[in-house]
Amino acid sequence: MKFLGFVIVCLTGGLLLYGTLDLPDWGDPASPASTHLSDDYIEHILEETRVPNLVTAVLADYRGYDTMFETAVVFCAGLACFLLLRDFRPKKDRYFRHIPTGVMLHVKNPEVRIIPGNEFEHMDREWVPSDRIIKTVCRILIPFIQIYALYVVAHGDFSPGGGFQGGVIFGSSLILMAISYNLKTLMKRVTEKFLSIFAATGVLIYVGLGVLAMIMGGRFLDYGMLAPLVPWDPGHIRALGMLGVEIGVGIAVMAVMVIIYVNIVSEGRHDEGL
Amino acid sequence: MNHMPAILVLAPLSGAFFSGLAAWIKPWLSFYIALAATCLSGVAAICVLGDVMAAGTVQYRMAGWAPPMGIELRIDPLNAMVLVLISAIAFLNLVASARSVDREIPDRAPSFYVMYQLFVVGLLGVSATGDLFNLYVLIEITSLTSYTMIALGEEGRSHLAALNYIFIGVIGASFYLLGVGYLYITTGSLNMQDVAVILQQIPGSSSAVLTAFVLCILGVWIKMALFPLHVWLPNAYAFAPVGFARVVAPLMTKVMVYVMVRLMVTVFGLEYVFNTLHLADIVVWLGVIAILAGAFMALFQTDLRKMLTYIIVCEIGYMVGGAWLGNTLGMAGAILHILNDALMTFALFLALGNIVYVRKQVAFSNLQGLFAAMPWTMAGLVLAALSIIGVPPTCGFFSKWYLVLGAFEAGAYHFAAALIISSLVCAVLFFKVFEICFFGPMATSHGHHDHGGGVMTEAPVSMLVPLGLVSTAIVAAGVYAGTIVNTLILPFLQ
Amino acid sequence: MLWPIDLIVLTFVIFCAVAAITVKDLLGTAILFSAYSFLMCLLWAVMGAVDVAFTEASVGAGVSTVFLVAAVFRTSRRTKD
Amino acid sequence: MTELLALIVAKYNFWLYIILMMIGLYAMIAKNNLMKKLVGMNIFQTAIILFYVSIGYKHGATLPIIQGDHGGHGTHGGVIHAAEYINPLPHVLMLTAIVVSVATFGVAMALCVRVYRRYQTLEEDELRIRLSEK
Repeated sequence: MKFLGFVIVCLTGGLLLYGTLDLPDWGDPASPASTHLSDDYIEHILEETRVPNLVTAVLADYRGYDTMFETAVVFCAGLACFLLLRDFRPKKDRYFRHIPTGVMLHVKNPEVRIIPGNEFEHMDREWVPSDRIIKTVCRILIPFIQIYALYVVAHGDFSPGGGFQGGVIFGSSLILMAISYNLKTLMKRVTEKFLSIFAATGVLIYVGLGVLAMIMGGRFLDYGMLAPLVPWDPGHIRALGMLGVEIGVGIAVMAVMVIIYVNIVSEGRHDEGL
Repeated sequence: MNHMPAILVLAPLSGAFFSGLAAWIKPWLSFYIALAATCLSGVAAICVLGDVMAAGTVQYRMAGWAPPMGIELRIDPLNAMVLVLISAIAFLNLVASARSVDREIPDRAPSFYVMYQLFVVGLLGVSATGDLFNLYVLIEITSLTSYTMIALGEEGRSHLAALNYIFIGVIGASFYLLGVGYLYITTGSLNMQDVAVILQQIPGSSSAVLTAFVLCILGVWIKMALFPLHVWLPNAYAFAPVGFARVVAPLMTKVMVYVMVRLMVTVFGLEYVFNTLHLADIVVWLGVIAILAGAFMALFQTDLRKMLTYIIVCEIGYMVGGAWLGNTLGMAGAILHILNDALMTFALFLALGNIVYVRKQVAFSNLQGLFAAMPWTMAGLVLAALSIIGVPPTCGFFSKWYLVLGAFEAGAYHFAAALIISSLVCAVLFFKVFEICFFGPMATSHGHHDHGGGVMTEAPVSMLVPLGLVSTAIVAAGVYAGTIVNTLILPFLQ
Repeated sequence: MLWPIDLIVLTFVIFCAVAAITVKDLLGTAILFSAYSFLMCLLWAVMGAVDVAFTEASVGAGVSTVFLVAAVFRTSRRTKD
Repeated sequence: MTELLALIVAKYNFWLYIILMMIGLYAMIAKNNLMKKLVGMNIFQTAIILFYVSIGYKHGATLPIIQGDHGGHGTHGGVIHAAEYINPLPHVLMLTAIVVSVATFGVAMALCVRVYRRYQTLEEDELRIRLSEK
C-alpha cells in the first residue's frame, strides 16, 4: 500500500507540476483570472448591491444559488451525524451521587430508576471534580463570544465575516459550555428538538427568501424584487436580502455544529461527554 | 416568466426541510411530503422537456444576473432527458420504499426521507446546472448523502464500505475541483458556455488546459467507478439499505457519465478531445478492460446483489468506451445507454428489493423456488435481464446496436468484441440465476416453511406497480429508440 | 507582500503537515492539525483572503479540532503509524 | 541565476501547494489509521484552497472590501479601479469548499466512531483481520 501510494503521489504530483508550466505568474495582475470576471465584479458590485464587502456580495447574491446548497450540505452533515450515531437505548451503567452523604452509586440494572433531584445527582463515568476557575471564566466569556458572533453575522456586509463564520462562533460558544460544565447542562438548555428545528428553519429562511422573490415576480433569489416589502429603504434592498439569508445560514450552521459535536462526543447518547 | 427549471430543483429541496420539520408533528407526514415533492419535480421535469422540444435550450438565470457573473441553469435536450429520468426514478422508488424503509430503518424513517430528497436534489442540480463550480457543490451533496445512506445498511460492514467510499470520493471530488481551478486560472470564468468560448482562443498545446482536462475527467471517473477506480462500488452498493441501493445504483453512476459527456461536448469541445489530444485509443482500451473485468468478476459472485454491482461496473465500460469512440454513432449510443441502463438497473434492483423484502437474504442458495413464489417480480427480473443481455424488443439491444455500429465505424473491433463477449457472459450469469430460481427444490430446507413451492408470497402491490411501470418503460424505450435518438440526442450533438 | 516571510510560514505549514501525519499519538495529531490550520489561515490572511482566513480560523483551527478531539476521546489515542 | 530566482518567486506558491497536497494524498492512501487518513484528507483539501487563494492574489491590490468615499449610502464620489482590489471570486468559491470539507469531516468522524464501537479498532490491517474472521 505504501509503494502504491508513493507511485500515485508521484504521478499526480508530476501531472500537477507539468500543469503549472503554462500558468500565469503568481499575483500577475494581467492574468485571465484577475481580469475577465473579476473586473466586472469589482467595478459594479457597490453600485448594484450597495455592499462594500465584495466577498459577501458575490457569496450571497451573485452566487447565492451555490451558497444555498452549501447550507444544505451543512444541514446534511448534521442529519448524517444524527442518523449514524444517535442511540435512543438507555445506558446500562449509570452513576449517581447521593448529595447529602456524598456517596457514589453505580447502577447496573436498567430496571432501577433513580430520578435526579435534591437527593441524587447524575455523574459521568469519568468524573473530574469541577474546576471553579474554568467554570467562572467560561461563564463570563460565553456571553461575549455570543455577542461577537451576532456582530459577525450582522456586520458581514461591511467587514470580513458573515453567516457561516458567525454561526460557527455561536456554535462553538455552546460547545465551550458543554466542555466547561458538562453535556447535560448544555442539553438542558438547548434540547435536541430545538436544535433540529433550528437547523431546518435556517435553510428554509434561505429558500423562503428566494421563493418570496419568485412570488413577487422576479427570479429565484432575486432580492431586488423584494423592494415593495421594504418601502422605507428600497435602495438597500439587496443588502437587506443578503442579511436575511446570512441570518438563515447562521442559524443553521450554529445548530448543526452543536449537533455534530454532541453526537460524536457522547456516541449519540447525549448523556456525558468531554 | 418560466420558473419550471427552478421548481424542478427547489421542490425536493424545500420538501426535505418541510419533511424534517413535519416529523416532529407526525412521523408519517414526512413520507407524504417527500412523495408530493418528488412528484412536483417530476411534473416540472416533464414541462421542461416539453419546452426544450418546442423551443430549444431553456435558460434560467439565478438571482437575475446574466450568465458569466451569476449562475444559470441551462437545459438542452440531453439535460432534459436526464432530468425526467432522475425525477421519474426517484418518484417510483419512493413509492416502492414506503414498505421496505419501515422494515429496514424503523426508528428513523423520517430522517431517511429527508436524506433521500437531498440526494435527489443533488442529482437534479448536477444535471441542470450550467456552472462548473456549482456542479462541484452539488456533486458533494449527492456524495455526502450517499455516504450516510450507505452507512445505514448492514451493521459494521456498511460503515467500513462508506468510510472507504468517503476517502475515494473525496479524492475524486477534489480532483474535479482542482481541474476547475486550472480552468479558472487559464480562462477566468466558471460558466460552461463562457469557458468553452474562451478555450477556443487558447492554443491546444497549453499544458494547463491539458492538466485541467485530465484532472476533471479523472475525478469524474473515480466518482463513476470506471474499472481500476471501481474498488469502492461493489461493497458500498451491496451493503446499503435496499431502499437506497435501488436509487443510487441506477442514477449515481449514470449522472456521472452525463457529467463526463457534458465536459467533453460542451466545455472542452469534441474537437479538442479527439483531434488535439491523442488519448481516445487508450480510453477505449480502458473501457474494454472495464467491460471484461466487470463481466468476469460478476461470474464469481455467489450473491445476487454483489453480482448486480459488478454488472454496473461492466455497463460503465460500455458508456465510457462508447463516448470515446470519437464518432457520432458511438456518442449517441453512450447517451442512449445512460437512459436505457438506468431503466434496466432500476428494474433489476426493484426486483431485488422485492426479493429482499420477502426472503431477507439474496445469496444464490436462498433464491430457490422463486418463480413459483413471486411470479410477477420474477417476470420483471427476466425482462430486465433480457434487456441487459441485449435481446431485441427491449431497449438494451438498441444502445448496444449503436455502440457496435460506432465501434465498426471507428475501427475499434476490440470494443465490439468486448461488447459481444460481455453480453454472452451476462446471458450465462442470468440463466444460472434463473435455473436456481426455477428448479430449486420445493423442500423448505432453510427454515422458511411458508416459502415452500407452490405458495405465492408476492411482495406488496406498492412495490410491484413501480416494477410493472419500469418494465413497460424498458420495452417502450426499445420501441421508440429511434425517436429518442432523432429528437433528443442528435439535436444535442449537432 | 514580502516573499521571504511567506516562504518561512510555508515551511512551517509543511513541517506541521508532515508532523501531524507522522506523530504516534492521535491527540498530538489533533493539536498539530490545529496548528497547521492556524498557520494556513495566517497565510491566507497575508494573501488578502480575509474572509477565507476567518472561516478557516473558526472552522479548521476551532471546530474541526474540537470534533477531532471528541472523536479521539470516544475511540482511542493509539496509532501504529 | 536571477532568471531562476525570478521563476521561483513567480511560481513557488504553486509548487508548495503541490507538495502539501501530495503529503495529504499520501496520508490518505498509505496510512493505516483511519483518523490519520482523515487528517490527510483535510490537508489535501486545504492545499486545494491554498491553490485557489493563490489564483486570486494580485500584486499591488488590497482586500476585496471597498473603502473610502464610495460608501454604501448612495453617494458615489470616486470611480472604483479594478486593479486596486483583489479578485473576490476565488475567495467565495473557497468559503463554500471549506464548508463542504468540514461537513465531510464531521460525517467521516461519526463513521469512525461507529466503526470503533463495532470493531474496537481503527487500524486498517486489524479491521481486515476482523472482517475475514467472520
